[in-house]
Amino acid sequence: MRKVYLDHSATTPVRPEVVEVMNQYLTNNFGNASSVHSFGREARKGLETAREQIANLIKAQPEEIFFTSGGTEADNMAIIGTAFANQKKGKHIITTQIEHHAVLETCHHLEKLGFEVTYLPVDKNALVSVEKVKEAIRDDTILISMMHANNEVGTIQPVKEVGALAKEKGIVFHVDAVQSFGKLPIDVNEMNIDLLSASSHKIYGPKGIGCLFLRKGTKVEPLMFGGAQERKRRPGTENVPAIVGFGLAAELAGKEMAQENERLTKLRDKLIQGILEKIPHVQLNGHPTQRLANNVNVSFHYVEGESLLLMLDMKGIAASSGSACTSGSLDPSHVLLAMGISHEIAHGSLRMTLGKVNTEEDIDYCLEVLPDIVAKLRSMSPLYNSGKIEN
Amino acid sequence: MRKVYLDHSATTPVRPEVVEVMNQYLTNNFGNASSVHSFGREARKGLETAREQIANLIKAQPEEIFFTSGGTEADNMAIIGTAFANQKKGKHIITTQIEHHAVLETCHHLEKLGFEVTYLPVDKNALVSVEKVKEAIRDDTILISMMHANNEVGTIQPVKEVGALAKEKGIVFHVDAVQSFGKLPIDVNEMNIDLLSASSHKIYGPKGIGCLFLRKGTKVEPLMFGGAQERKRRPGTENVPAIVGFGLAAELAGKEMAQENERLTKLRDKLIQGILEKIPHVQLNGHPTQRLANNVNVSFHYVEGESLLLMLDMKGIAASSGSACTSGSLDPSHVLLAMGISHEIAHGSLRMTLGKVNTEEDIDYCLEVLPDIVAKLRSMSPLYNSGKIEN
Amino acid sequence: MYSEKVMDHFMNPRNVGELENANGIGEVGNAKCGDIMRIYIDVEDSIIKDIKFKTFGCGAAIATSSMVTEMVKGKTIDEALKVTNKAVAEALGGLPPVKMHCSNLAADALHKAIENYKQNMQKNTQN
Amino acid sequence: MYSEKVMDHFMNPRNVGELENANGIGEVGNAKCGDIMRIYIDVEDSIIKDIKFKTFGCGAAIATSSMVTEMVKGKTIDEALKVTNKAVAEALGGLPPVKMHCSNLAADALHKAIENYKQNMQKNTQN
Ligand SMILES: Cc1ncc(COP(=O)(O)O)c(C=O)c1O
Ligand SMILES: Cc1ncc(COP(=O)(O)O)c(C=O)c1O
Repeated sequence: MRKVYLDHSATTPVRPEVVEVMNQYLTNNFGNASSVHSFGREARKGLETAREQIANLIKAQPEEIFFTSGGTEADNMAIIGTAFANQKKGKHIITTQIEHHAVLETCHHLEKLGFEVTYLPVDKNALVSVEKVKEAIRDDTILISMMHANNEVGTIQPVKEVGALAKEKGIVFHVDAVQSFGKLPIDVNEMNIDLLSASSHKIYGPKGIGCLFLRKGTKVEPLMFGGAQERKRRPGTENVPAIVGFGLAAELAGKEMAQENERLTKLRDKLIQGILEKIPHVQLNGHPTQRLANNVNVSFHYVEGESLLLMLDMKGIAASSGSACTSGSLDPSHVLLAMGISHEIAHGSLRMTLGKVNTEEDIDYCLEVLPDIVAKLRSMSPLYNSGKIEN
Repeated sequence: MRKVYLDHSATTPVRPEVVEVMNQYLTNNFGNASSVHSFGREARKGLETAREQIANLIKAQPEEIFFTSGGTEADNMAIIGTAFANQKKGKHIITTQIEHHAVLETCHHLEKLGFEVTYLPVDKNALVSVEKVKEAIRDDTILISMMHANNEVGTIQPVKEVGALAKEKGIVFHVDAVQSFGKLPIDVNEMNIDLLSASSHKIYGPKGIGCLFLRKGTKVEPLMFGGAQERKRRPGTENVPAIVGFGLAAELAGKEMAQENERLTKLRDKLIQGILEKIPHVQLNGHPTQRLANNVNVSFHYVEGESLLLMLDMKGIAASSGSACTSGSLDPSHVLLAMGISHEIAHGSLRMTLGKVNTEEDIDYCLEVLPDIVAKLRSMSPLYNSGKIEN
Repeated sequence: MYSEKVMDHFMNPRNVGELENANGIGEVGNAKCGDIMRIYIDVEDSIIKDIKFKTFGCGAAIATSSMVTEMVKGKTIDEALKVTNKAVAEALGGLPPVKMHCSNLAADALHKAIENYKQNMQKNTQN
Repeated sequence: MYSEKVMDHFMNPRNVGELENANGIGEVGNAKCGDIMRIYIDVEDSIIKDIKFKTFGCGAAIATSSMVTEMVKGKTIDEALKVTNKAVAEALGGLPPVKMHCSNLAADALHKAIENYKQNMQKNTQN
């Protein structure tokens, strides 16, 4: 059976070049990067090269890159670290309603500890308004945390404008760039970003590694305690094979970005157009143009997302959904709800995120399979004829 | 040139079986373990198998194993998590002076937050006394954190006796088993361990992955916030390739433990005997018998550890030292100092930790090279003739 | 995630559809929560002669709906009332823990349909 | 970690040893900190005719000791006094940052030796 992986925003396969270099560091250059001997020095060299590769991609200095175990840890370190480092200045944080749980849950945690958090609303396309950010700023605001591109609907936020605002007001600006790093051009200086989270496994690098860009002079308390690694900011034996893989993945992503985005945009638009043409009662979620080149998010009315995923899976297509049923909770995606989409329609959402291996044939196959599946599920749905949730 | 790696307590190469299975999960079974589709389910299967493999090694239940980014994170999660979950019951923690920095620095951090920590002394062999633990227990003691085997001198602690004591007093018992996991038999029930930290890269598994055993019913606050992974205790996309590698490494370590320990003990004792016979003014650090099968730690009087390491390195031998100069600090190893060893002699310490690939020939080579190196450094040393630090 | 039996009932659901001449209809859940199950029964001499369902929901919701219809077709309504959500899940070889509470409601829908049938009968008798 | 030049001076240190007829000896550091450098000089007509060192310490400590002896051998003591720790590190092609403060003391030892030489001269003159 044809296998079509359309879940690249969840995770990606590791590209062959990266596997190769990782294997070298798993076996030959396996030393502890903090060791004095040749095994350690080899590892250290790989580590520092990776730091440069990653810094280059976002126009930062290598010393401003700190490796973490992934995007989640980077988000936690940025937000908790800034909160504790600045709590004497103020206890107010601004973020948005459509952040990843790694940001939202961290903010909820801080609320329990006495911090105050403003969760900004978004418009129907999931866009945050710069004006609303401005209005939310108070004298005791110490941090603005905002994602660059949304992981569910792909909407790209006005990060540069918010960065300018944050700089003007002297507020630390954190950007969760997990979905945009290696996919959109980022210049931390031009965008006035103080802290930026990235994760390797979204760009064909290994899982379990990410980084926090930490602008020189930005004060952040550490999240963990131990050895003096990462200039005392992040303890633990350095995960050199993964770091080296992340570095190469970042460099290659940067090189291929423009061309790959062009290619993916075409595929994406073909898939969106095809779905809108072939299937009735369907809507596109997220911004029509200001979106990641690889993101398609649609809602099929009258059907539920998980059953859609399962049927697609039986046809070899891997995708994801903002349906509550995929997570075992009762509420569907907080992102779709924040966009003003009803529970009913949010349940029927399908996210297809394209990647390197996808071809036009994949899209054709998907467009061939999807209408039947939607029709089958609708024929089982008690909602379909009743028109209850038509909008 | 012959290469002899004698720094297995710092880190190990990943064994071929593990590299192989990791590669499979980096490329083919690369899915996000939380995804509904077949790629996700394959990843989930690998993840849960690894959980079982690890649980088996320490006689725990799979649901009691939580994956972390390494030993450091596991230690932090155990200690900070227990402290915050129990602070209403009390704020006193007992640990020892010879713990790894991942424990010590975490305790120092808690002291800043109002917790009280007793750092128990050790005897000249680095042994903690059960009697002293008993005396240190107070009504408000909430946690005893103690390592199983010391990473520098290899001394094995009376964990079972302390476990019985902790259980009797109703105090949470955390064991940093990073150096003993897969090397010494562990039974978390028999030893009354509530929390146990382990790290994969010490047992021929990949770096960047570890776990915390968390006995059912033990209350621990999370260290990070985000997705619902690891039953809401540890967020972030699961590092499946590393976890699968860790699982296999743990299983194989368990299978080979008895035989490998026997083999290593012979090599270890040959190396120790050889050094004591061939080189004057040298002492063994750590317990003569109650020590890890792979640990040799000696001090050569009148010479400094880092230069020893560098000269060994030029001969292809990789080792480590408790000298301050290897870390860039001014004080040598806190472990050696806690054992009552003078600064001068601590500076001249050399740790050689054996592993799978080491052979008798490696030991012979080492015994051939070491005396000349020590002699050369002593000939440069202003201390050697003066006899200043003779003891 | 799902057992083979669940997947079979999900991919090849038994008794999907509506019953024109149903004398009992039961519905549980709502679209907001992501699950609606509607069960139609045609009862004759206290025996469920025919049964159909329509379900909006996840794999577990569809599979349990399908399974419950198979379990009670041809049975008396008293027997059908003894079928619990738990029994349906067991007949499917188990369900993932997260699904046990939110999507395992097919027996409830069946029971509602039987209740509805009984009410209809009462009304008929009263008229 | 260390540059090639540092490693060269570490593995093949120049001027190791003691000077029987030294007329200046300087020592810095102590064994507790892990670094002791002792420098012996033989000064004639204000010129460092011979110089030797003995060092207990890390790679940087040994390499800087060796380097400083090479830098000042044959130079006048005034020239030698102008040699700084920083200059020694630079002559070695740099040192790792953590080593700059704790193990880069060879010029200090040299200066102490020169001071000692001057004191000895004074004493000699006084007697
Ligand atoms: C926007 C965003 N932030 C944070 C994360 C967390 O990253 P990781 O899974 O590497 O911890 C993700 C992905 O899961 C994400 O999409
Ligand atoms: C005893 C002990 N605890 C904790 C650690 C930290 O483990 P990791 O490097 O995996 O974070 C180590 C090793 O570095 C160790 O030896």
